[in-house]
Amino acid sequence: MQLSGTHVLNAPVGKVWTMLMDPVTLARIVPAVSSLELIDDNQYKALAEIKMGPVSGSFSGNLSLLNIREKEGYSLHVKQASKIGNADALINIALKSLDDDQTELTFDGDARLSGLLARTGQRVISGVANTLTKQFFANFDEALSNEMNSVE
Amino acid sequence: MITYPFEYKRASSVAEAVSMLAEGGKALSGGHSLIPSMKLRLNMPDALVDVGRIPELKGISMDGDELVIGAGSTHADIADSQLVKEKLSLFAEGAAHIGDPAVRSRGTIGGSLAHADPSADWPALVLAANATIVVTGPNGERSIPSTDFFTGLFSTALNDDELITKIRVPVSAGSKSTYQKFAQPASRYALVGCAIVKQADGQVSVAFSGVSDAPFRDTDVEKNLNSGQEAGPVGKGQSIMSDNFASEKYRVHLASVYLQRALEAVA
Amino acid sequence: MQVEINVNGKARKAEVEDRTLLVYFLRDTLQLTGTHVGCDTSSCGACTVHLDGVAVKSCTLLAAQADGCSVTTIEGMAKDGEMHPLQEGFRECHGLQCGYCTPGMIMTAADLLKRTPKPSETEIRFALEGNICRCTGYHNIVKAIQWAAENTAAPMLADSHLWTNDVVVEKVVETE
Amino acid sequence: MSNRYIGESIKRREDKRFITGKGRYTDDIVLPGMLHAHFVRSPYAHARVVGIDLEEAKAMPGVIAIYTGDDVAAINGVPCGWQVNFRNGETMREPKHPMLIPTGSTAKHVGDAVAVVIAETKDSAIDAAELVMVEWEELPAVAAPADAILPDAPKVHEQFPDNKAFDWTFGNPIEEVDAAMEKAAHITELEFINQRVVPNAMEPRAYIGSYDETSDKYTLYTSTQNPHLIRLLMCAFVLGIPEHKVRVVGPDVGGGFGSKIYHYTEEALVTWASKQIGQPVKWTSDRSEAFLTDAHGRDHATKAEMGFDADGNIVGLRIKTVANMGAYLSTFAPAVPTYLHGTLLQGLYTTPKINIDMTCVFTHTVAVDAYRGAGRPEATYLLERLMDLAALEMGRDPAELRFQNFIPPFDGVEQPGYQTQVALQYDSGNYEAVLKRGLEMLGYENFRAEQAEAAKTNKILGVGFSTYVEACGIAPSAVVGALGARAGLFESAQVRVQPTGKVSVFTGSHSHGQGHETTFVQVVADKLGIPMDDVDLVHGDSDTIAFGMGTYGSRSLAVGGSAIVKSIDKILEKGAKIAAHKLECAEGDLEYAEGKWTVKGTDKSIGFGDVALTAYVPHVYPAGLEPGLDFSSFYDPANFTYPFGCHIAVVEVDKETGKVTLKRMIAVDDVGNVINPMIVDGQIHGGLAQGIGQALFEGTIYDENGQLTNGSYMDYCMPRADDLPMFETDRQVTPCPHNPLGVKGAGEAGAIGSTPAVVNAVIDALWSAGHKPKDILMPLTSERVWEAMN
Repeated sequence: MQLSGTHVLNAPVGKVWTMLMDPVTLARIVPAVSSLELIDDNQYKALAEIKMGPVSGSFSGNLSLLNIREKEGYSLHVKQASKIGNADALINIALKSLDDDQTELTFDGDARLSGLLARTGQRVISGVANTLTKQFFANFDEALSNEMNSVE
Repeated sequence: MITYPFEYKRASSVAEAVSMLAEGGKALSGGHSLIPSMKLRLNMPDALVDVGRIPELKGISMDGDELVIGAGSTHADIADSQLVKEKLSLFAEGAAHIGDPAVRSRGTIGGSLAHADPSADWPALVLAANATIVVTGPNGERSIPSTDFFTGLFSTALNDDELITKIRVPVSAGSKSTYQKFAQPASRYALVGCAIVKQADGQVSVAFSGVSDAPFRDTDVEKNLNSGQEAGPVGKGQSIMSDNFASEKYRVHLASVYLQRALEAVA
Repeated sequence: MQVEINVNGKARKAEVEDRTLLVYFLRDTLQLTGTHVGCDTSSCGACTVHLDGVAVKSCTLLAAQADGCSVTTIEGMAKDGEMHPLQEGFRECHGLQCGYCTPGMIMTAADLLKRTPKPSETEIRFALEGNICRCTGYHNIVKAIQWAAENTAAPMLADSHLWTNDVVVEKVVETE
Repeated sequence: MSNRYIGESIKRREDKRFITGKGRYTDDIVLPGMLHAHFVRSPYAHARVVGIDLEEAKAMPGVIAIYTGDDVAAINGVPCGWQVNFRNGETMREPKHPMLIPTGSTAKHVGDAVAVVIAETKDSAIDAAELVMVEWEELPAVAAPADAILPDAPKVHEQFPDNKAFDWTFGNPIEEVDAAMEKAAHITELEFINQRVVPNAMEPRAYIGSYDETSDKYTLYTSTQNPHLIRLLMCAFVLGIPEHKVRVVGPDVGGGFGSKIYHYTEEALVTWASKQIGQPVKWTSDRSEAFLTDAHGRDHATKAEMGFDADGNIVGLRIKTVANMGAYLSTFAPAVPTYLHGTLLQGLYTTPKINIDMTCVFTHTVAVDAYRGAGRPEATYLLERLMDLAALEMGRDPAELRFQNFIPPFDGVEQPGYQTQVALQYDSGNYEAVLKRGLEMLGYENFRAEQAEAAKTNKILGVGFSTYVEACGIAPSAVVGALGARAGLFESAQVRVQPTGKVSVFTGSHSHGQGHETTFVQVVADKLGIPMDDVDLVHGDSDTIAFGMGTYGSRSLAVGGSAIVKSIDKILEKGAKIAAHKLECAEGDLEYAEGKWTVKGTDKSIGFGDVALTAYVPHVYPAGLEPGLDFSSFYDPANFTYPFGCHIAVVEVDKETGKVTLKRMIAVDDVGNVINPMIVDGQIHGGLAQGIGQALFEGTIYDENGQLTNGSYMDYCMPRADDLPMFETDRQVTPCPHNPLGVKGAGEAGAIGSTPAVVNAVIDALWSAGHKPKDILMPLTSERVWEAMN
């Protein structure tokens, strides 16, 4: 499953970077992850409840940050297992400061599915990818605006 | 194949169904989307509320200028209805293209809309027809315009504790309509489904299934056509699906071809 | 839960799990093994039976949903030792080979002939959209259905009671 | 001898039970105390079992036992029945396919089993299997055969780093073929994939193992095409139990198409487990598992070149193919791309020089083995695609080009059989005649004009031709033995005449849709001159039938039927002795007809029933003759049989969408003598649908991780009634000269000729509209056809 997207976030790159490095925020914005628990440097135990139409399931696995480049980006490796199948996603996230208040976030990666998900989900897989992408950015925007509001 | 265990409850009225849904679980109508996914264990509700025998959900009638279809009407009920054929042939034509005969005999319009499969046929039909989805929840009844109903992949404006009770569709004299479908050869879902309603004054509404994460009205195409222009590109701004049977590029092409075929059919 | 389903003219009561599918109620509980399971996705039609006289896929229906209804399976298609015209047609035209899809095919075809007593080839093929056969290439199945349509008076086909053990159960909507 | 039944379309005797719901398939059988098995399978194409936690699963209600690879390590893997060595003589690599993958080892395809849960109900077995926690270490995987031989390809078996099972070459020496090709005026070159398809018998595989302690005897009910072969393989190679302690029953079987020939791990496991637990154990596959675990078919990546001289005569054929074996070698797998494929590359043509270079590789996919046609469809696809493409390239008429290159007619009696460049000697053939008849049915003259008109519209037309020859009646044991078969491929039959003259026939050929209960009885009744009602056929039970090699390779009537005829001959020979004694004449004075022996030129006769009674009440009886009238025979064929035919497809292509509609499918087949035309036509129809299915609809889609992404009928496209036209069939009869019935076999023909005909038709349509693709990847989905035009 190919995952890619670009989105302009209304925040300076420093702010976006801080949020990306914060496990609480990360858990809130990464679809298919609902909680993160630090187990090692940049490695987390990840849990999720996913519900997408006919598919629902609880996933557990881990999330790790690799290739960390301060304010430039990192690679996000999410491995999730469930009864209906497993997912293994490696996503490269890159930040580009547009101006003092805007940051462009680009990601590009691939999620490998196995089990029932791979076998029976083909028909809607691109829709799922699109939906996850949209969710990711919407979550980020929401987290940002929450953050801004709390600052105000 | 067997589903996970769940509790089966049968509701005899809308009120009872809504109160049962408030305790959790999913509504079971024809079950032709829900049960297959539960058998594959992709879905595991704790309870199913069978709404299949609620008399209020049945029946097709006219109410003023609106055709009112009970949400529990099966695809076959609608395909075979003399009233639907007369007043809104689009729905009869579209319903006849869903699944296979056994699916049409059990699957319901309400169940299909609630499931909101991006490749199902009903969503494009209700969108093009400007239908209103009437739902009942703990706080009573509300009406959702079809254009607000589909919110994403398998996602709708329907809350978990609400039940679709009927679909109201405006019917206007002199309108023409069609549903043109290119079926995925294995599942027979729409790779592209294009529904068009053309009013007597020539204004068209155009909706697609199968093309994007969610069914949609193509407002750009409508704007172009309604101002006498060529249709222009289909699915602008939509995230186009791709799968083993149709890449993004091919899907968009098919959508354009099927739009043209639909326009010819209502010319 | 307890269900009571009239199967092939006989009232059958049984305790089933809530999740029991109608096809397993028929096969495992009642040992009516003529109804088959060929897929997991409601695609193949091997499990087709009649529910209150209408063809349905019994793998996509809970036994609970059939509670109080009437079900006809392939075992109920012959009456008093006399074959249903479709059963005759399938034999006459070699409409079956391994026989696995056959009960579902016959049940689907019976539904078609009730609605459309003299179907065209196209109508027959369209009606079989939900039934997969791997043996016959469908050629002789189409001919078998045409044979049944040609060799039976339309009213006979339309009124399944003349041929099957279909029992019309007054559908009672349960109140309190 | 009278002839009342042979050649008649007798309605099938087996139908009554199927149309009334009384067929009895394995999953319909319920034994007292029967338990249910469900397998825990690998979700990955390649992954190491790091650990298995059974605790939660074992605690589930209803669970009786859970076995893992460590519990069954002592059981051998399922064996391969055919050995093909490397061209340099190195022995074929035969990795063990364990019953269950033990901890520390790797699963090698999605669906490879790691544990089995046995519980009181199927539901509780499924529920508990989900709680078996397997810790996996996912490893890189390879699924496509051409990728498997790349230098950095993930290894399927560590000990075979090149992923090769074996390589093989066949035909004329490559130097001779190269030399011939160098002189060619035109070479048609085609690279293509003969894609992997799933047999998809409608009845999923099902097994019940049952052990009886008092007799120390096992019974296995199995959805199989050959009960005796399963018994042989399971006893001798897997479980190591004596054959007389095992009864294998193949009850009604819902289609096979090859996929139920093989011995599968689940068969041995339920049998073994029934003894461990002391109760019968049933396993029934669901469709999803079937996609992952049934042996698949085809899967070749090929580069083929056919050379022609300036006049259009074929001068050489050069082929390089990589064939996918899957992760393990299934029962007959090595034979399929080699001796069932390479030997058919002569086709119907006089090609003087032929060479094939074959590399058979392991991949992280389920095993590939014989699927309807097995090797012959791949050979025919290759040849017939080349012929139509060559015609397009050279501006020749495809039918004319074939006529020019056909082997001239030979009957195998007056004229000798035809010796090919690739080992086989065809028995009899008349190839021009079937193509001529096909062209007549098509109305070829008018078609080209119609096509030219259509080319101006959005609905273009194309015609595709395919003429084929196949090798059936498998097989002469000595020949296949020399080629690596580890079994004989004869057949056995017993004809038991009861004292009242009624006849029970026991055949080793299993029937699972082919109609043996009718055709075999037609033969027996005719040969004995008695009513069909007096004859019954028994098959599918190793305890009642002496031996059998099963049903595949269009062999049942040619081999199994011939064994029956041999027994009948013995019956009649002995009967004549009894009759002569009773009629007080010499045997030579008797003739047998209409169910009685008559003294020639007199009206003195004795009926078959009287002779039978005499044989069992031998009061007045020839001295020294044994009582009874019951004979067994084994028949080992002298040669393969060689059916042939011509298939023609007409398609319409929607230029805007690429959608292909099959408008006509014409098939003229010569399967030798025909016992029951209705059944033969039915076999042809079914084969056509499968061949068309491969051309237009079917094919597995593996992603780069070896995941099968279309493992259900929602995504794997099976041909349906509204995808197909009525078939137009005709027949020619060139009897087989070397078996007593003169039959050649009809089971696979339809699937062999039709695939290239359909693809050729689509290519032809596109060329008619100015597009000139050489190939479109099968299945020809709308998008692929549209791409070829844009």
